[in-house]
Amino acid sequence: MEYDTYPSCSLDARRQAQAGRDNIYLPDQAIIRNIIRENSLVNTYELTLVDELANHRFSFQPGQFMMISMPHLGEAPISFSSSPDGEDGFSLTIRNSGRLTAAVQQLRAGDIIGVRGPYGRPFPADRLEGKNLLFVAGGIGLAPLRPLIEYWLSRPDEAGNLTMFYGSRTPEEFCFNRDFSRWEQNGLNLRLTVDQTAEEWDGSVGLVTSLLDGYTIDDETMALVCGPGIMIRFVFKQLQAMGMKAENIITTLERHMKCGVGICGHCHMEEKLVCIDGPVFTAAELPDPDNP
Amino acid sequence: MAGLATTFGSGAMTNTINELEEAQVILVSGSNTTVTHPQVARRIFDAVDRGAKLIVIDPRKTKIARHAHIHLQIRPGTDIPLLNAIMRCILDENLIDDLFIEMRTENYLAMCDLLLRVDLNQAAEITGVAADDIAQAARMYARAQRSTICYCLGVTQHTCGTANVKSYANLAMLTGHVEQEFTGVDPLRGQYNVQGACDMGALPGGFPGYQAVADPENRKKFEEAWGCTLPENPGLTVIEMTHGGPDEKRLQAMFIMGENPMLSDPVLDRVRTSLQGLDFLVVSDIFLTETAELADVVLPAACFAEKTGTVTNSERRVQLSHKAVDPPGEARADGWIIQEISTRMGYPMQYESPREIMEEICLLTPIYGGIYHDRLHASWGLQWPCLDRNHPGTPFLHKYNFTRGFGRFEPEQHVPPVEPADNEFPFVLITGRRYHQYHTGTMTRRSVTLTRERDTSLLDMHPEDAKELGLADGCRIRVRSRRGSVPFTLHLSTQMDRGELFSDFHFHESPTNILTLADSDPEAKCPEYKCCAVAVEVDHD
Amino acid sequence: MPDIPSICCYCGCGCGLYLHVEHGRVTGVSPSRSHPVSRNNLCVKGWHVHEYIHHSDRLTRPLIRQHDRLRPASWDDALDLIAEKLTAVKEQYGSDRIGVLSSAKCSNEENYLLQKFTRISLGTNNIDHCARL
Amino acid sequence: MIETQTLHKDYLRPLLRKLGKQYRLVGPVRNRFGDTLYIEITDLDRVDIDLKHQPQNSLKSFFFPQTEPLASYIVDTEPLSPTQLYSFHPLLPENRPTLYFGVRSCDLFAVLYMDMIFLGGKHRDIYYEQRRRGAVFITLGCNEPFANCFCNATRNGPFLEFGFDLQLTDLGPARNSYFVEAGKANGVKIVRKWARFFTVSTKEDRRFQYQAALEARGLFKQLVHVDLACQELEKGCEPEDVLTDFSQRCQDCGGCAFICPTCTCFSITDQARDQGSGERIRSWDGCTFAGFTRMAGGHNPIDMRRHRIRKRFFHKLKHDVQKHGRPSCVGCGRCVDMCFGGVDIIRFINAITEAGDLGRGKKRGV
Repeated sequence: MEYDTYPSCSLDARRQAQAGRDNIYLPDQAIIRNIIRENSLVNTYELTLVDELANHRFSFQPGQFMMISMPHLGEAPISFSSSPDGEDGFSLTIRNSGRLTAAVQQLRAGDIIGVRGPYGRPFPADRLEGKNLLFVAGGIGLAPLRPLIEYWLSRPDEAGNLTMFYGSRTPEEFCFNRDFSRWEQNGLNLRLTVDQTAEEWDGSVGLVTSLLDGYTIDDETMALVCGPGIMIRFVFKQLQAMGMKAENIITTLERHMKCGVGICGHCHMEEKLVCIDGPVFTAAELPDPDNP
Repeated sequence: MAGLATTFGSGAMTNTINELEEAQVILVSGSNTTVTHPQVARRIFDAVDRGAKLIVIDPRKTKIARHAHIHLQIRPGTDIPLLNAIMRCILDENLIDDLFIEMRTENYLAMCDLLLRVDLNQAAEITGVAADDIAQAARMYARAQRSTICYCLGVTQHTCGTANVKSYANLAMLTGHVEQEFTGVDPLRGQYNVQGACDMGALPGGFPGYQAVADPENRKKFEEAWGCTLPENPGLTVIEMTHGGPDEKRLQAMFIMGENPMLSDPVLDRVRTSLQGLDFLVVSDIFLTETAELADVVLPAACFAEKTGTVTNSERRVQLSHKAVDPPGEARADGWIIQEISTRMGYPMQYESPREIMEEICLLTPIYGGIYHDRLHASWGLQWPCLDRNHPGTPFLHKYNFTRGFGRFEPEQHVPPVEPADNEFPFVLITGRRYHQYHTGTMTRRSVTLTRERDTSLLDMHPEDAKELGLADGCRIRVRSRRGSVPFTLHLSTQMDRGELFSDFHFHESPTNILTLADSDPEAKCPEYKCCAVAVEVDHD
Repeated sequence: MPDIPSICCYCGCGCGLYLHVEHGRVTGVSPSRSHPVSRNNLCVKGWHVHEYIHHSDRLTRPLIRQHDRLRPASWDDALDLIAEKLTAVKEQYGSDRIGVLSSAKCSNEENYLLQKFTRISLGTNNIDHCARL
Repeated sequence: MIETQTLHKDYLRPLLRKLGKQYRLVGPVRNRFGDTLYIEITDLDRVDIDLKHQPQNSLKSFFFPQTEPLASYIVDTEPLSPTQLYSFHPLLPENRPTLYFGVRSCDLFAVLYMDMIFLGGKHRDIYYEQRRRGAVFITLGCNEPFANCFCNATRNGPFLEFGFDLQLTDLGPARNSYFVEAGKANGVKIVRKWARFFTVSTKEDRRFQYQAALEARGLFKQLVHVDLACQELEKGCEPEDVLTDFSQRCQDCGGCAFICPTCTCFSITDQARDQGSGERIRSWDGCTFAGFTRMAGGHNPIDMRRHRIRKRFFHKLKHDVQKHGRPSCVGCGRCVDMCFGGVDIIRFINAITEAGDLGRGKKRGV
């Protein structure tokens, strides 16, 4: 009988391996090498696949995501936050926002989580090459942009000017602030802003859109925007008002997903599926926000 | 249900659910039909689409009320003055059914006497409904040939619940809107087999088929059939059992089968003390409920899909439900458990199958006289009364005459709620169900999809009230009454009237029934769930 | 295995439905078209009625309280203990000191048996259920 | 050239008995309550095969059950090696070659749609594949459409041109036989292998078959202009009024998605069996549920009921037209009479086409 009712029943090993490889719903195991605390709600997890061969073959592109799973708690899609050039594994930056991610926060280095992927359409590297890149991020929205920043900073000859405007609620809540000085040294023009001022803060205060005012847009500029939905909407509006073409503004979306591979239907957005047609979209591809 | 029993002689729905479709006017009272009885709401929508008129009496602007032609948004607990005013209008405009009153009812003069003393303006003031709307509703209801009343626990769960029900019965009799197909008075029963549990005599005062224990004839009949002597003094009701309390200790031991009074009964603190005060508590259930956690012995029971048996729905339809799978582990059906205990206590019960039990029920219960399992095997049920094997069942009751002979008018006066809002407790709390959850959530909270849809207890409040208190949608609040306090998440809803709150009782994290009143109706012993005074404050925990 | 006709276990409408059984598990439900109430549809609760049946929280063994904790026991032990304790209360305090709550979630047959048991074996009319709640 | 044969009605049962030895049989059966359902037939002699009424379920649950375990998993709290810590073991369904007979055109077409969803993308769903592989379909054209059908408007019935292994057409009481068309190799194989039951069709049979097909087109009780509605939606029509009305009537039961033969959305949940093990379970889901799109933090990009209903109808009539070239509604009409509040696709389509007509006349949008 081919139906295996209980895990104790042993399946033919070869068939199990076969089924496992074809089976899009079952995760691989990844071991947590290191955990970096970004702020009170956000951690970055450095992961390696337990299977060495799989780990060796593993690669991803900026903008893609993984489905992570925890025992009894199901799955959630999480964007890559490390450089795609990384040798050993990848990083996921996870915010505590539900039962699954709360459980992830309890993990320690050496623990195992389930991962499957990479999934999704990445940032269009060919369209970004040689362009001036304007990154606009809010809060944990920096995470999916970080692989892109690392990627282009390490290829200075292929990239144009890199600028980033990054906003956060408070100075403590900036993610990846350990990277800021290295990025700036490598040529990133970085401007930070916070919503609420604090004592040791001497940077600007206000919404990230206010930083855009001084920036000049030309045809060679591509904008990469990620953050809370409302921020994305306002940045889009302002960039387009400043003369930027909708197809040059790129963002990455977050949706409730179950399969990650375009079957389950949860992430339908008009005729598109965020998991396979996205999560990276240009502003031109996004539907009218009033009719999601 | 006592109300209908006194006026009509039977406390069950007079019609079938399908008959609602053919009604010309449907009066829905105290029922959030779309949430609690979706199938009934479906018939109402269908009827309205076909041109029927819909009158809704409810303090909340529920979904069904939004579809009503007339929504009488009364203050909680003011059904009687409203109905008396409606009946007065009917009387004034001479829309009464003289012939019906003459032929089929009694005590009309007393009713008339009361109605003639009703002051319409005063009624409008008490109920908070404009006198014009009342008159319009009265005309609409009385002028139609086929008008049906549906009511639910919003009517009965008051200290004057029985009187409320009697008033609806009065209204139906005054206009002759009973005793026919498509018109009647339909109490909607809230649970799986609540009708059947009543029918089967799980009541302190009645043997199966509403045969009163107090009647020596009935006792004799059952004593002969069962071969024993039976107690004659009437027993205690739920609230009397669960509210025993330490000083007036009434019970030493309890056997609870598939109930969760630790979440469903009012004034939970008292329930806890009385259950903890018992020497011995047995609970048989499918999950470890809040009540089972207090038990001395917990028995694992089988759920509906794991046993065969009949259940009776709201429209008196007795249906056979089949066993589909085996119970998990060592769990056994409640029927087996009872037989085992009874045998061990010296009264052997050895039934081969539910079929055999049903045959005994048929023998002893006239209204179930012809409801044998084999008749139910190939049909979706028979509606009682079904007197013998050849009886086709009874879709609508009281044809030719009322079950009790004549329908009896029972004039009723306004009984104000026990605990009106005051300065300290300025809000009136109404409790009820949410769509995705059911009762104490024992089953629905274990269903992944239903839990995903709703897994927190919300407190509905009018946005203006929230604004005055400085509360925002979704914030954590604490609701306090004279009996205790409970945390909730605030939900702003225009369904509510100013000064009124609504919440559910599905969630053990927010045990709403800590707040509610134990005061119950003197006849039906239905607690006043729909009306208690509370205050709201921000939860700082 | 064919579909098993059953009745929805939630509200009093009493919708007729079919339970789909595969490998000893209820895997789904579908409403009956000919049923006078369900008429080919169920509400959201009815459509998910199968989801709790095989939940891991289901009680699978009798439990007896020992030293303030509920511990698994055999059926014989549990039933004997119940019979013994109820008989003791009955003899020591009288029948009317025992109360029984029946259930609107159990079948007619079970309700009938429970009231019969209460009236005969326990000798009291202290039986009620949640109709009023 | 597709071979055509006729099958005398008396021979249908003997043919099925022979085929039943080779295949698991699934067909429409009328049960003792008077409901007609597609069920697995284990004993041909004990069931009442019903080819007169529309089966109330579709074939969806045979390929994509309402709940289905995908895998079991083990969580070892004291692991011997890290790989044992959290591992999954697939629970594949059996692959049982199944003959589906008496299948209506709409239901077969829905299966073809599901094939595209589960097997047509970059990633294949092996659970679906396992159930789908080796399925043979003998369809039955509808001489008389049922109360709410409109498959002529969605262009996948009442008779099919492709997709079936064998298609039967009832030639009426006078001839008492079925006209048989073989559409695929399996169908040809059946006809060849059991040739003794079949007769080569005559010109006369062919004429009767055309007549049945022509008559059936005239017997539809519902007049629904699906193509016009699709055009209107393609042009950007947003039927606000009807959606507002629907949102006040929808009672959130999800029945429309569950009964729909082409609604394939599902949810995956991990359900604990005990502390150390559990199952990954897939179950049907519906886009009309608020929880369908709600994200972990509580934010819901589609939080208004109006938008959820819009999504459901637009998916069927607009987005799938854009993606796959045809609407994914197959016109079976099952969602029409089952809805609690009259939120049905026929009303939706009619509202759009009526408004469209109005617009064409008066140059005004919806």
